[in-house]
Amino acid sequence: MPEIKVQNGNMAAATGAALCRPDVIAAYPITPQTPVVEYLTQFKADGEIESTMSEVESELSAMSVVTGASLAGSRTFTATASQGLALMYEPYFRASTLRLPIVMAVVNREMISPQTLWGGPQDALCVRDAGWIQIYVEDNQEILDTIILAFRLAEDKGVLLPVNVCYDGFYLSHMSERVEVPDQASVDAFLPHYVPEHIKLDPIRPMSVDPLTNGYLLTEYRLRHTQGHQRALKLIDELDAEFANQFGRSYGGLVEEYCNTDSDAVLVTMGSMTGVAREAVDLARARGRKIGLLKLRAVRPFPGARVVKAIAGRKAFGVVDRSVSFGWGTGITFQEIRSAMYGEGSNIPAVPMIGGLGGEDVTIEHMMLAIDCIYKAVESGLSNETVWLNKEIDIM
Amino acid sequence: MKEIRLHGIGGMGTVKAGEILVHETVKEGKYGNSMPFFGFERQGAPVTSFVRLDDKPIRPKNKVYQPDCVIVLDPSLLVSANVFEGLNDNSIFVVNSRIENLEAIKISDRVARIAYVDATGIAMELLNRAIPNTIMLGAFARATGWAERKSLEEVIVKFFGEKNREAFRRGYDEVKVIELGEGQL
Amino acid sequence: MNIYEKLAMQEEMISPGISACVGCNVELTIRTVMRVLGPNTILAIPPGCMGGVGVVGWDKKSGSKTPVFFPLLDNVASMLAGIKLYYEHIGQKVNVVAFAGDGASADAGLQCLSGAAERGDKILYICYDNEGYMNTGYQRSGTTTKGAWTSTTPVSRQGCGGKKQDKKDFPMIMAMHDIPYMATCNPAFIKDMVDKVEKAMAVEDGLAFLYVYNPCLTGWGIQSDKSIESARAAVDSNFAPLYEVIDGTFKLNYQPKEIIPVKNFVSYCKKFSHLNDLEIENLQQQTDSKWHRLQMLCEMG
Amino acid sequence: MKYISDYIVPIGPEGLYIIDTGKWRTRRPEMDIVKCKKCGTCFLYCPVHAVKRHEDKSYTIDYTYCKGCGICANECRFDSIEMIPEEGDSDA
Repeated sequence: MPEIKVQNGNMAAATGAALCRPDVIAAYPITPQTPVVEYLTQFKADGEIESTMSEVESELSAMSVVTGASLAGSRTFTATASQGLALMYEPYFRASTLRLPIVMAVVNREMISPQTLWGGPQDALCVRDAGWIQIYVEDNQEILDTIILAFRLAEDKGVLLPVNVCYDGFYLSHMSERVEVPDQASVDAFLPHYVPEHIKLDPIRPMSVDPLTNGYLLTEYRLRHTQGHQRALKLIDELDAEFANQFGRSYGGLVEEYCNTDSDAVLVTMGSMTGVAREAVDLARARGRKIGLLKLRAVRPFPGARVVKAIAGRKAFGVVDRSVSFGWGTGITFQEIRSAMYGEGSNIPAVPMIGGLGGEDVTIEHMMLAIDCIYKAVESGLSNETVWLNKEIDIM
Repeated sequence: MKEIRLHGIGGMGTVKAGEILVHETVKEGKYGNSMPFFGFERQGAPVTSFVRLDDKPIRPKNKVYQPDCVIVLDPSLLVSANVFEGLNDNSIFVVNSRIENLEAIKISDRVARIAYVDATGIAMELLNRAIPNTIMLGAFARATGWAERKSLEEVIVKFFGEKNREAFRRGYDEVKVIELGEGQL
Repeated sequence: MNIYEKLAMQEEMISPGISACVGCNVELTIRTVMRVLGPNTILAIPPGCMGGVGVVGWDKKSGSKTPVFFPLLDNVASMLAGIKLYYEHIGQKVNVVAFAGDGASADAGLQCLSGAAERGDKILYICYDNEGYMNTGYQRSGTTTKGAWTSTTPVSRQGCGGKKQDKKDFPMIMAMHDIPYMATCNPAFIKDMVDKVEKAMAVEDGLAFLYVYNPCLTGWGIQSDKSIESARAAVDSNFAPLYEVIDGTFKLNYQPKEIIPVKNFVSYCKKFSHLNDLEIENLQQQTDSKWHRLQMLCEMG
Repeated sequence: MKYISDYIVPIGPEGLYIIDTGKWRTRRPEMDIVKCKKCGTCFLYCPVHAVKRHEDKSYTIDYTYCKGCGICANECRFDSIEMIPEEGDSDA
């Protein structure tokens, strides 16, 4: 029987990971991820999990230990944030190019400078091209559920890729809310035992891992890697349906649309700010604006087709990003979404918006302003310069 | 949906008090969320916590800006923090204070009901430590009626042990509730 | 069984043809230790000479009969720790071994190695110290001897230069981690090396560390046929003494019958050819004082 | 471009990668079996393990991968190994 609990996001992540029975866990504490490490070590101390834990001396080692353990054939879990992810970059890239199905929670936190502790997915978005699957979630239930789903996705023979489950630091990590914790038997039924066939360091079947490789062959591995992402693109949607069937909760797969069937413009969000965006959409609709909401869940693989389907035919769209694409001057996912829309062949007015950097709150006022900006574009038929929401509200 | 803001000082269990309210409401089959204002958690530093309670799932995952209730866990905050900021009309103000402290400050005209109790005094007497959070939850339950008394008491005992049952009850019993419509403080 | 019979019996684990420099004593070292370690071994070869010469293989082929892989320069011990944790988790015995240069061990990889040593990860870590980044063309490292020419500590036309700083005493740093077994080896002392590999393999309560002092022919400017002779001179001059530390107890494994001057060792290496008498005397004094310290540690038992 | 790998990851399970290092040799060690005292020093120190030990405790040099470094000749205490220049292309 599932159990109703009150958990903060970090506890939901630790609980989700524990239910997946990882063989080896290695993690290094960093705000706001620290409690994940504490909870897991406590589970181990209390005999609630059988995993072997390694209390490593850095994130570089955290990712390296799980990479080694995964190469030996184990299911592994780790978690980090921000500077920790940056320190991991070397083995992070390698984990995906070795096709190791590691699952790592990223408790999104801004990158320094300036010195900051607070939320923002700049950390994970900056490494979106390092070959991992990245899924961004909205609430604590979704954290727990997505971690279970992530192992299944990662270990699929057609995917074999590491997965990041990304959630906002503090807004989710330190927020407590109702979470339904599935029972172990149903998780076991959903997630079979991991048996690696593609790579394994084992004296019984000696192989070399990462011999010096020529560019021709490397190109081939890269192609195979992108095929893994293509497979994931289908599987994320399929698994969402399967998960819903078994656990009764669905998140829409790659993206989720809200009030979007009859919309004439679309607001795009990601992560915990989506909840406030839902409120704003309801409010705007009550005031006569037929705005729809698109919540981006998967950033890698990028759900181009579903984004196009959700936006095509509308009069404008706007994206609220909690990140900055330096040099573009917009948010990061804005560029991805606009790029996907180019394939559609239409020139729908697009509004890049940035809000909530460094853990600043994205409030209902910010979201209403975002909707106003999108409707300005609907009226003018023109795309906008980037709107910095927190700054605009201050001026107002 | 009810929105609540708690003002406290590091070490008083302010964040935990917010979480307890969520535990109680979830136990009753309802919904709630709570989050601390994110800073360095340090003994003695001001702490703010935000709570939402509702019968249906709660979508906003952010701070509370227009609270229906403010809980102040330490009288010093009446002066040092803007405890009335953004208050909704007809709000409930639950404060750890003796009447003298309250008389010294200007109460926002958006407050419809004041509930005050000398939680620090009770805490020192019962627990020998100035941790007023469970007493203030008792006061809150009485003043608002938003949490079921028995249920909240059980959650408190589960988290903090038997000693706090008495603390909660004293808070509930000894809180003075004044309807501001009825008379002046 | 004597050392000759033993080694002759053991299977060669490394590809018979790897592109190590002619006369390379690191090639000798890896072949020897891998014979002792045998097929039940997972071998990590980080970027460095042994990776460069093909021990990890090329394209779809391997340079070793055992499982072998390239860790990163800076995460050797951590990747091995992960592998070992899983094999312990499933209760399977396997030698999990690093064969890493000084760059991957004493410089870029020191943090990971120190962490694994402190946590007691049950791996066997072998560091071959050839005093620099030899695979990338002889740049200085933390273990380069003071005064030595490298491509990044050049010598001026006037004959001045070389590395300005002292050599990092890496085996001592590892010994001070209080690991169950730490030993220094030298390719001129094969029997001693084989004994130490066997002892390290038997360690079950933490990290075992072997330090091998490997003069680099190409990088240091040593004639190929003097590969072993120069390595022996490093030991006989007390410049790179052979000792082991078992659970905190120091033990000297070899006492030169006649201690030769450091100058004799230095004279094998072109990288020291610009040093004047005073600089060589300084090396001698440093060698003497370190030798004295080591003797004291050994006398403490 | 036609892709042919059976693998999705960079692994090398297809046997040993072997370089024909015997071709590098410019000098070859020659052992004088009369002078040889079967001490095994050459066997211990040959970096490519080209010296083979036989059942009768004798040693011979296998030239297949011998790089001709000269360590064996230098280390031999009985002067029983001599380095002889290879003539033309070494194809031993």
